[in-house]
This record gives sequence, structure tokens and C-alpha cells, in this order.
Amino acid sequence: MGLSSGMPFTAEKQIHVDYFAILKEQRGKDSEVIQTSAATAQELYSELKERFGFSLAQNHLSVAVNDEFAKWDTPLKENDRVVFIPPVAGG
Amino acid sequence: MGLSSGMPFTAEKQIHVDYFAILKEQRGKDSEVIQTSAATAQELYSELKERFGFSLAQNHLSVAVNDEFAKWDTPLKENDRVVFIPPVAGG
Amino acid sequence: MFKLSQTDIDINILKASLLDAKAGAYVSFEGWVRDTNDSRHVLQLEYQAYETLALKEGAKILEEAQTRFGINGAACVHRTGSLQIGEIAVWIGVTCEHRQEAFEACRYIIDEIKTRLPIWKKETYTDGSSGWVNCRQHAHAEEINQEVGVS
Amino acid sequence: MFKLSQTDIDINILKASLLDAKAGAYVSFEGWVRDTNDSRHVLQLEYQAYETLALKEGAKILEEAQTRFGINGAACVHRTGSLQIGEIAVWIGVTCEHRQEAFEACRYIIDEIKTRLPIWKKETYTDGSSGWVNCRQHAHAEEINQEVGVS
Repeated sequence: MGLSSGMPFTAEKQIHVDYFAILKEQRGKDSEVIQTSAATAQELYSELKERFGFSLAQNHLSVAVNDEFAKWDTPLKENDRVVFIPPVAGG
Repeated sequence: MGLSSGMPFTAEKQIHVDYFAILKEQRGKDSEVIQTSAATAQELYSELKERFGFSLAQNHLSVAVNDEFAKWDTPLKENDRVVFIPPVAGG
Repeated sequence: MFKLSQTDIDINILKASLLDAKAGAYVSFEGWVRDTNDSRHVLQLEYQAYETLALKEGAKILEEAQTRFGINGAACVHRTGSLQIGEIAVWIGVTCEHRQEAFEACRYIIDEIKTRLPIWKKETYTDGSSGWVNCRQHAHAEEINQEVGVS
Repeated sequence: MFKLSQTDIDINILKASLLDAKAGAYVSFEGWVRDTNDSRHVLQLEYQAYETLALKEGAKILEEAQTRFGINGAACVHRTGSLQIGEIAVWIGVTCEHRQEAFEACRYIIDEIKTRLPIWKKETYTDGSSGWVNCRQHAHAEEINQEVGVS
């Protein structure tokens, strides 16, 4: 029953990622859908940093999941919207 | 020579007094010329308070002589302009 | 630039005088005529100034702010005459490279204006009575002192 | 009321929304685009916002100011898009019965806006170069770390 109720062996899922500022420039686009097995926001950033060569270390970023600030160890769910937030400079 | 150079026996002199706010109301005019033998601003206020029934005690006032804030023991000279300054309420 | 004004304060003109490409922060203070003071309902009020000295003292306060906080610019206008509820009694504008000094300088200026500027405020209340603010309690305190025989 | 605006901030309209016969003090802050930052000559700049979250966070900051300082009203608008030297990047207005709380609340709001609002600023310099403010030094620090083998 556990297996049939939507818990596949691989935790592969679809995540919407929006990019801003320097991340948008380094990625060359402002959003995309990522297929990933990353369990948390932290794992997802590691994966994308490696893949796209982002310059910012994770400890200089914040993260938002579904338009709320979130902890880096927030578990990711199918279709979550994730935004990595570079050091802000408003005002 | 001392006597002939404008130093009379009585230090009677002419002082211009301007009134503001509650002093103006209590005096019923905004300025006048006073003949007085008061040697200092302090003595002048005592004299006028007595004469016109001003309600404010001297320690609640400041004083200006010739459009500058002054000490109460400032000696008064002929034709000085004196303003007694009630508690201010700008802003 | 410190001024007294018998008429409505035109903020846009005053602010334009402070425009400065080197300034990153602009802090402004306005004192508005409230409908209530010390739980009494205010109908209108009147400011009376000892103009010559108020202009000197106002300019001095702005210079002090400049020296103390290293701001780029500061200006202040205080109304005189009759004011209605909601009108601007005093306007202050400060520019600076950075915001901290702009806030501190603006606050310094209004604090000093309130304690040093020879300007008086007469409030008229909705019950028809009126009085010079800050002069009554002092006068009253003295009356009490006289009643109990304190000289 | 917290807003983002792609166009010039119209202060008169915003200020009118704060008019209040119970308020005796109005404190306002404006962030102006300076021609210089960290000794570099700025030609223009661009603000990019994560709008959904910026609107939530901005509203939250205003509510916090309301609760902490007991102010009568507060409003803030932050620009997005391309700005020239001298334009207003952010405007804040606060009303309160008394001035102390108005100053403190206004300062609280701009301090929080600067550290919490998901908005980024890209400066373009007169020498043709450009960069995202606050992102460069971090990126650079990491490059240095990598060079010396710190993981």
C-alpha cells in the first residue's frame, strides 16, 4: 500500500525554479522546471550550482518555497516552487 | 567729565519692550517704551510684573536683549530692545 | 535655509531646493495640527513668532545639524498665523549620503526647534475657550504657589 | 499599504492616503539614486523584485512597525525597473500622534526593507561595467576561497 500510494523508489519530482538577479544572469533564464531527486532545498541548490556554475555559496543565499521564506532542510514536494534568494539590495 | 558724558546720577533710561503670547495679552499691547531705573533685565521684569500683573514667574521665562538671547543679569543700556520670552511651543 | 511663513507651506518647492545627486537619503518631518491636545478638542490654532530672533535661532539650529551630523543639506519652514486642523505647522527636510545621519539630523532639528525657537502657540478649543500652550500650567503653578504662601 | 511600482512614485497621492486629524507627526524617508556608490560613478540602476514574496514581506514589515511603535499609519512604495540618478527608489511615510514613535517606526521600516525585502539592484557605471550590488563581493570571496583550496 505504501508503494502504490505515490511513494516511488526514486524520489524524482518536478520542481519549478525561478531565478533572480545574478542567478538569473548566470542561468540565462528567469524560470524553468527541474526534474530532480533532491530531497530538500539545500540538495537542490547543490545540484543546480554544480550543474549551472552559480558563483554564490549557499550560505550567502536564502530560499523561498511556494512564496514563503523557508529553511534549507525543507523537504521538497512535487510541483513546489523554489526561489533561491541572493543577498538583497533594496532601499 | 564723567558726569557730563551721559552718566546721570539716576540710571533712568529708555528701554524698548516687545511683548509676545501671554505677555502681550496680559499687557494688552505688543510693544512700548519704558522709562526705568532697572539696571538689569531681571530688575526690569520684576518691575513690569509688579506693574502689569504678569502671571509668569521670571524663572519660567528667557530674555533677549537686542535680538539675542541674554543672561538675566545683563546690564541694560539706553535704547536697548528687551523681549521677555514665555515658554515656547513651536513645532 | 530657515524660514517663517504666514501662508501654506509648499513642500514641493522646498524639497526641490534640496535635490542633490550626491544624496542617497532624504528624511522629512512635518508637524500637523491635530484635532486633540491633552484630551481637549482643538478647533484651530495660532502661532506667534518673535521673528528676528526666531530666524536667527532657526538658522543656527540648521548649522548645528550640518556640523554635528555631516549632512548634505537641511531646510526648515515654520508657519505663523492662524492654522486649521490638518495644516502643516512645521516642515523639515534633510539630505545626506546615508540614512542614519539624515534621521538623526532631522530629529535633532525638530527637537531643538521645539525647545529653542521663540514661537508660541495659542489653541482655541471647540468649547470656545483658548490658551497659550505651555504658559498656562506655569502661570497656574505659580498661582498655587502664591495661594500656599510660597514666594 | 506596501506597493511595488514600475513607474515614478507619486508622493502627493501616497501622502494623501495617510492624512489623519489625530496625527501630529509625519515622518518620511526617501531613498534617492546617487551618482556614486563605493567611489564608483553610477550611470543608472535597475531594481528587480521577487514580487509575490516582496509584497508579502513588505506588508509584514509595515504591520510590525504598527504593532511595535503604535503608529497611526504607514505606507511604503519601492520602485522596480530602470532608474536614473536622482529618482526615488523607495518612499516611506509614517504618521503618529507624537514624533518619537514616527521617527523610530520610519527607521525600522527602511532598515528592515533593506535587509529583508527580496529586491536586487544592478548598477551600471559610467565606465560601461555593471554588477549586482552585494552579490559580487560574496561571489568574489568564494572565488578566493576556491583558489586557496577552502571548500
